[in-house]
Amino acid sequence: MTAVTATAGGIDRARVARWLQEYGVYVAVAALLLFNVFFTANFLTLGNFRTQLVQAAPVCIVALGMALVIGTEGVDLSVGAVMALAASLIPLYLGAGPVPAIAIALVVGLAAGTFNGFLVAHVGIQPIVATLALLVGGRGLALVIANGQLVQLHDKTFLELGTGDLAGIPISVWIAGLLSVVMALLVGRTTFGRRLVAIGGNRTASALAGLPVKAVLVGVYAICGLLAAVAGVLATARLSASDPADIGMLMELSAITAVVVGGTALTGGRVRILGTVFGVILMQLVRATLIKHNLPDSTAQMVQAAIIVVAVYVARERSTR
Amino acid sequence: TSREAETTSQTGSGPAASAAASQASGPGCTLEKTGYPKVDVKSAIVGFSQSEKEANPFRIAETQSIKDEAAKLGIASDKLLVTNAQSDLNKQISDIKSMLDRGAQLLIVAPLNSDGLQPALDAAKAKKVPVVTIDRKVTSAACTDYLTFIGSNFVEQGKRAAAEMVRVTGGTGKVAILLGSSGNNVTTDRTKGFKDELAKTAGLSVVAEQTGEFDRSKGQAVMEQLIQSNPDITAVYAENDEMGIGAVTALKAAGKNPGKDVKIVSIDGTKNAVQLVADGGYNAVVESNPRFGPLSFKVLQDFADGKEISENVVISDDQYDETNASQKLGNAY
Amino acid sequence: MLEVTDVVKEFVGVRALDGVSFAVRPGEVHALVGENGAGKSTLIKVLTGVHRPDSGEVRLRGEVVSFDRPVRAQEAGISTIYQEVNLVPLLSVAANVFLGREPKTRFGLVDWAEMNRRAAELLGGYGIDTDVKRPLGTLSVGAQQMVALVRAVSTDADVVIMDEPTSSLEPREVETLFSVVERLHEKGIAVVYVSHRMDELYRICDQVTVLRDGKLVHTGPLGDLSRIELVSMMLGRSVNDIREHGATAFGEDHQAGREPILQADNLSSGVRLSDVSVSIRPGEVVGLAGLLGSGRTETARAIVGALPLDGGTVLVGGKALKSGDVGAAMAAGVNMLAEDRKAEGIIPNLSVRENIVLAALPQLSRFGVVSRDKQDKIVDTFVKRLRIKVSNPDQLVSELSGGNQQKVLLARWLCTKPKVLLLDEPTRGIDVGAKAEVQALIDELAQEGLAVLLISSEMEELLDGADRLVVLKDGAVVGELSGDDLTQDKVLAAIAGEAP
Amino acid sequence: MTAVITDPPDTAAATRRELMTGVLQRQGAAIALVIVVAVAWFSFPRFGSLDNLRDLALQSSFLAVIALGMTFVIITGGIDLSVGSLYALGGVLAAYGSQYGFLVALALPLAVCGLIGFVNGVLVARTKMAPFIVTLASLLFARGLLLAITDEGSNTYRVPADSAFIELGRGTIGGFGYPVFIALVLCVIGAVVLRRTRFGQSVFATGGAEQSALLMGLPVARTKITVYTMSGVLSGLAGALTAAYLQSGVTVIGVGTELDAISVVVIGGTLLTGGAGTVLGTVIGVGLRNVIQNIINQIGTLDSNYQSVVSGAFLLLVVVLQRSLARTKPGR
Ligand SMILES: Nc1ncnc2c1ncn2[C@@H]1O[C@H](COP(=O)(O)OP(=O)(O)OP(=O)(O)O)[C@@H](O)[C@H]1O
Ligand SMILES: Nc1ncnc2c1ncn2[C@@H]1O[C@H](COP(=O)(O)OP(=O)(O)OP(=O)(O)O)[C@@H](O)[C@H]1O
Ligand SMILES: [Mg+2]
Ligand SMILES: [Mg+2]
Repeated sequence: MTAVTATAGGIDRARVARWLQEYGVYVAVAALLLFNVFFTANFLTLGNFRTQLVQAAPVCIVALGMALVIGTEGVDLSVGAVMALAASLIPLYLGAGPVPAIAIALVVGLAAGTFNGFLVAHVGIQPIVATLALLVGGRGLALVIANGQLVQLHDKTFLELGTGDLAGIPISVWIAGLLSVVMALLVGRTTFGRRLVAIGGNRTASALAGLPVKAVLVGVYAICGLLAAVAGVLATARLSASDPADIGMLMELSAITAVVVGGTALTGGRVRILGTVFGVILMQLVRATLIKHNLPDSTAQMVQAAIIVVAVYVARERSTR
Repeated sequence: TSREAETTSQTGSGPAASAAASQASGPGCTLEKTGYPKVDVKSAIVGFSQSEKEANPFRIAETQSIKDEAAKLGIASDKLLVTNAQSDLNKQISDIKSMLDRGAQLLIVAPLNSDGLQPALDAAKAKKVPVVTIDRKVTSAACTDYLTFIGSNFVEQGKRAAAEMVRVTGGTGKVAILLGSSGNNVTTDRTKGFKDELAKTAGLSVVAEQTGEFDRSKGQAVMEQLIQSNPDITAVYAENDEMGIGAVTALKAAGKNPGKDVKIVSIDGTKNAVQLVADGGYNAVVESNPRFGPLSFKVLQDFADGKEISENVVISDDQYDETNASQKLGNAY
Repeated sequence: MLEVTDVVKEFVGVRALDGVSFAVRPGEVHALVGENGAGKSTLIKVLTGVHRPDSGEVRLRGEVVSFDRPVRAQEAGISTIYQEVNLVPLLSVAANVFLGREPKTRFGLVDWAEMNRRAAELLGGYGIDTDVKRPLGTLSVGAQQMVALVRAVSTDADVVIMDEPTSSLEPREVETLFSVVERLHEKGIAVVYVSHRMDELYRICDQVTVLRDGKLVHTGPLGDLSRIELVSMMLGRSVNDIREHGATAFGEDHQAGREPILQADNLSSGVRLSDVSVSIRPGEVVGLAGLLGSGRTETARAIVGALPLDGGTVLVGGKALKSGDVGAAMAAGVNMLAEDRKAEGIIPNLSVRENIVLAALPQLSRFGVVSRDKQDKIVDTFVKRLRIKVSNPDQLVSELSGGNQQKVLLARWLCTKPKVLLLDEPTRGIDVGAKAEVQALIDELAQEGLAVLLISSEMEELLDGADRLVVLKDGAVVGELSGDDLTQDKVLAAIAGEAP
Repeated sequence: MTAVITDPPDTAAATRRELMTGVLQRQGAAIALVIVVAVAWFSFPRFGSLDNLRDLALQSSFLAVIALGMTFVIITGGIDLSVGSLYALGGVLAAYGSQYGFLVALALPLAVCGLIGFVNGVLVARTKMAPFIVTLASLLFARGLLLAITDEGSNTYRVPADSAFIELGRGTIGGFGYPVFIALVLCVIGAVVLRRTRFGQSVFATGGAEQSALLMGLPVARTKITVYTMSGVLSGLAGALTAAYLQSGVTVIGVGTELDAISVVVIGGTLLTGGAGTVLGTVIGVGLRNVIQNIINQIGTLDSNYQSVVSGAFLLLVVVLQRSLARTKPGR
């Protein structure tokens, strides 16, 4: 009898845990929003939400690509460097107009991603190491291209990307939202997406099932590079300057954190796009809350550490014993 | 170059003159006292250890100034050794040691940090090589561990920024501080100087201080947050120009009028910031002068000539405000 | 010796054990049988502290025990060979045998020389003559299984549990294993033995416990039960129903086409394959026979392009396949069911639906977008046709039992409408019921004109199922048998090197 | 009993070949090191000078101590991103502790960093959270703690000039600093522990096949907790040595050190997936990295921005080289 009740209790707890694992990040975002509504001055203003979304947009775009890579059991440490590369190219070609400049930045991002993918898929190097090389060298290259200089940008059309609105919503937020939808469809509905997840789940089996493993991997890293370049372009437009020395600094860690906090495990085989978006929003709100309450850097870093641990603890894959 | 000439010529004449007179402080140091050999600067092997990548205007101008002055003095390019520590303290130590190995007879060092260079200084001392530290003072002993420090007084810069702040705000308002990187003593000094000076004016209070890591985009992001939660901020003190410019972008986006509704004062003197002052979107910039070339070599020459070298050689820091920004734009780096 | 009473173990959604009691006495060889998913492995994991039971007790020598980790069970004298080979591939054979109880020198350091010597001696005692310093992963699955066996019995255990130890062993190794069990029996050690192979059970076990759907169905002396009674208990069907089936579910010979659809000529790859040639006609089942490590798996992998070739060609319908390209082989209609279901077959994190349609995705999509309707239709068809037991197609494939996972994999290949199917151990580790179904299915497919290459370690299955046998030894073809030559003696003679 | 399983003669040959390529791969870094050193020796007269070698050894010793801990962590299939922060924290704590004497200066950083490492280990081993993310959190945490201790970084603790602790960082034997010998001794101990103890074997087993190790009764959780604690302690120790060497608890060190440590471990042939690796490889990796740095310095004219391009390219080169050596392995 006691045994039975114990079982029932156990199942209930398991169910709660499962539910939290699935929806934890949404709960956390909601909780943090509530906290801010009550304890943060001037939180409930349109301008504030706008700020949070605008700041989150580039991270979100990078995190989308990162989520795909993590889904294949990989990781891409070079995203920040790719952002810097993209940024360094903008001023060189802005003279020819914003479209060619952006196009070149994106092509280079795509190429950098493809290179990573090639190293991972064809040469067979561990993703961390393969992308570490570009993390170390990429920013240096960007600085070489830019001559180490920050360049102020004045092209109105280009800057519009960073400051402009469309139907009352900032353009960068539109782009991030649109890309999120595209990625969700890509993962959920396309051959490519399903293959990606299968490869992350069991690479040997996928290869034996005739899936084009290498091509898919290259594709995934290429998309990640491309998205990093998009983020680089948007961040540059928002800053109204090309700043290869600092743009995207530590972006890889922010993006990975967001993806993992959003419930995508680093072990691959699963991609949660909505979770990732909320992971980004959660971390953005955490940062905003810490700044708005004027906490010193030391406390802020320790609080962030604690939040990451708790969020990931809740979202972790459980083993049944 | 013309720019250096300008700087040198302005020493002691601009509005900054009083604060930036390169007066001797502390007992002097002489060749005799140290027992170092006399070295002819023009034919010596000179080593310059830069601390960070040349990826911002200050560092670029600083390295360039050393190189230019060496060229001007006719020092052969293979006799000027230049290293860059890439923000790695251990690397700076081995950089310095390796330049000593390679026969450097005179050293100019831009320390990455005030503390921690002792092993490198000891190595120089062992080889009787005088070390001039520039832009950042180290905590070791002058004349024994190193020859002298040439640079700005960061606390003083903070104070001057505060004085400017009082001037441009008329002595009332709420100030937000954009701090530099945590753990960096430039940040510490500029904050201390600013706060100490500001405390003398009752009408001004600091309502927020958050780190922008000396980075434009971080400064912008932090400012965006602050302006939302504290819409009554009327002034911003940024510990470098980059963060100040980031703040300008943030304020504009929030519908504020930087330079008018919200006053901005920062430290550095980069072209972009001074241009903003000239355009009226920014209130004042306290210069942190990176052109150490002429002074460094002059000090080394004086030392070789047996003259007395003071412990601190303060480089003159200029100041830009609405009255002089447009004329002095060429002077910004 | 070791007993459990009324254990219940529930996983999310499944009750794997439902009030099961089980006891094994010293010196007894106790068979634990049941269909796939009956709960045998789960029971063993409960006994050895891998899983904690939701309720119920485990007793060892009469005392209630609660192992919170496998190591506790080991310390208490329970030694286990788990179902999947559980060793460390990158470590050497010797290190694997002694992992956790390495011999030490005077200074407390691991004594490698002694360890290698003792490992070689131990393995040699069981007839395994291999370089104990080579990484375990370079051994074949069967050899690894033998190493696991040696490791398990070389500890001084009172209870030895073996979960399907023979599923990847060759006849000769099985004999070795039996002699080991015999020795344990004589020493008064209790043995729990899980297997789907009836012959084995009747040869070595005295007691039997039958599980079905997580419930205890029967326990008692094995001798009291006839095979058919035992099978009927496992399946929960009447004895008569079973009688209608034979030993295997294969039917008569097939009507094969004239021209071979698949022709593999002189395949060579390193030291593993030399000049292997195989051809299969539509509607024909060709068996690959040979001892463990004879290169059967390699042959199949070479054909499908999963093994880089040094030489040789594969023709499908007269056209040469690009070597080393699984995709190309698939496009030409050649598919392989891999022998290691877990490592090379299922994608554990995906649902049954997605596992089934994985290989056929391009056919089910337009412009790269997958059509849900077409997917559903296919999945539905195959779940019905292969009688895959799932609660719904969105269930994770990893939650299925072995047999059902195997059917999912078969479905994956069938929905690409293949011309040639290479089946590497398709019935390994699946229960009698599922096995018969798979065998019947193979028959049916051949009837429909599919060319099948069948690799199996069970002689019976090969002799009954195949129309023609190619015999391999050390990576080379040593004989081909068909028609009346398809007898066990002839196959063994071929392997032994006597002309068939 | 007749042999049931024998390696066929040609398979034995294949095994030998596999072993050879294994050796080659592991030695890939060593070969690269020899080549690089030879080139440097002949191209730059100052490279071989005793002073330069002493400095090279000293600079390498700090990273070697950190990378030693990282080697163990990576062999268990984990990763430790917190080492850079712990390194800095260790230095600050040592400098702080030095006012209370030698023992405190040494014990404080080891204890605190060890504790953070221990927490890393517990979280990784007991909650199944990914090591990457756990140690990323402690990277932040340790930095935060460091800032809290130093009053947001404005306060640099200095080691009193008369403290015996300074000797630890600055004393020399034959011109080579104490840290060099400490690092050497630790690496030798580390190598013995890894190869010749049960703990070492369970480190390999944990990384090679965790589930199997568990079922074989190895203390997997304890092994993990131990390696992360070790990594923490060693990072703290490296920090303490650095503090003794620099005579102060510098707050700005250790940024990005985790990536350095990971890359030298990987260059040394340790598999990031776990299950295989050597301490010697790591030591070689550290040597390789620092010799390259040294060469860049010897050239002297390289634009600072190019330096990181060269470092990145070099990392890539070594890894690709290693990979292609591993490729010659038959099959797979
Ligand atoms: N870790 C797990 N999580 C969820 N379900 C599980 C788990 N392990 C086993 N099951 C389920 O428990 C049931 C019993 O599985 P078990 O492995 O014990 O069967 P078995 O009798 O050993 O079968 P087989 O002959 O295929 O090995 C099955 O339905 C299986 O899907
Ligand atoms: N990774 C490897 N490295 C070197 N040799 C290997 C490797 N894997 C297998 N071999 C060898 O290749 C030969 C063929 O092995 P294979 O597994 O194909 O045999 P098989 O007949 O399919 O046996 P099984 O019954 O295990 O399926 C054997 O001698 C085996 O030892
Ligand atoms: Mg089982
Ligand atoms: Mg096989």
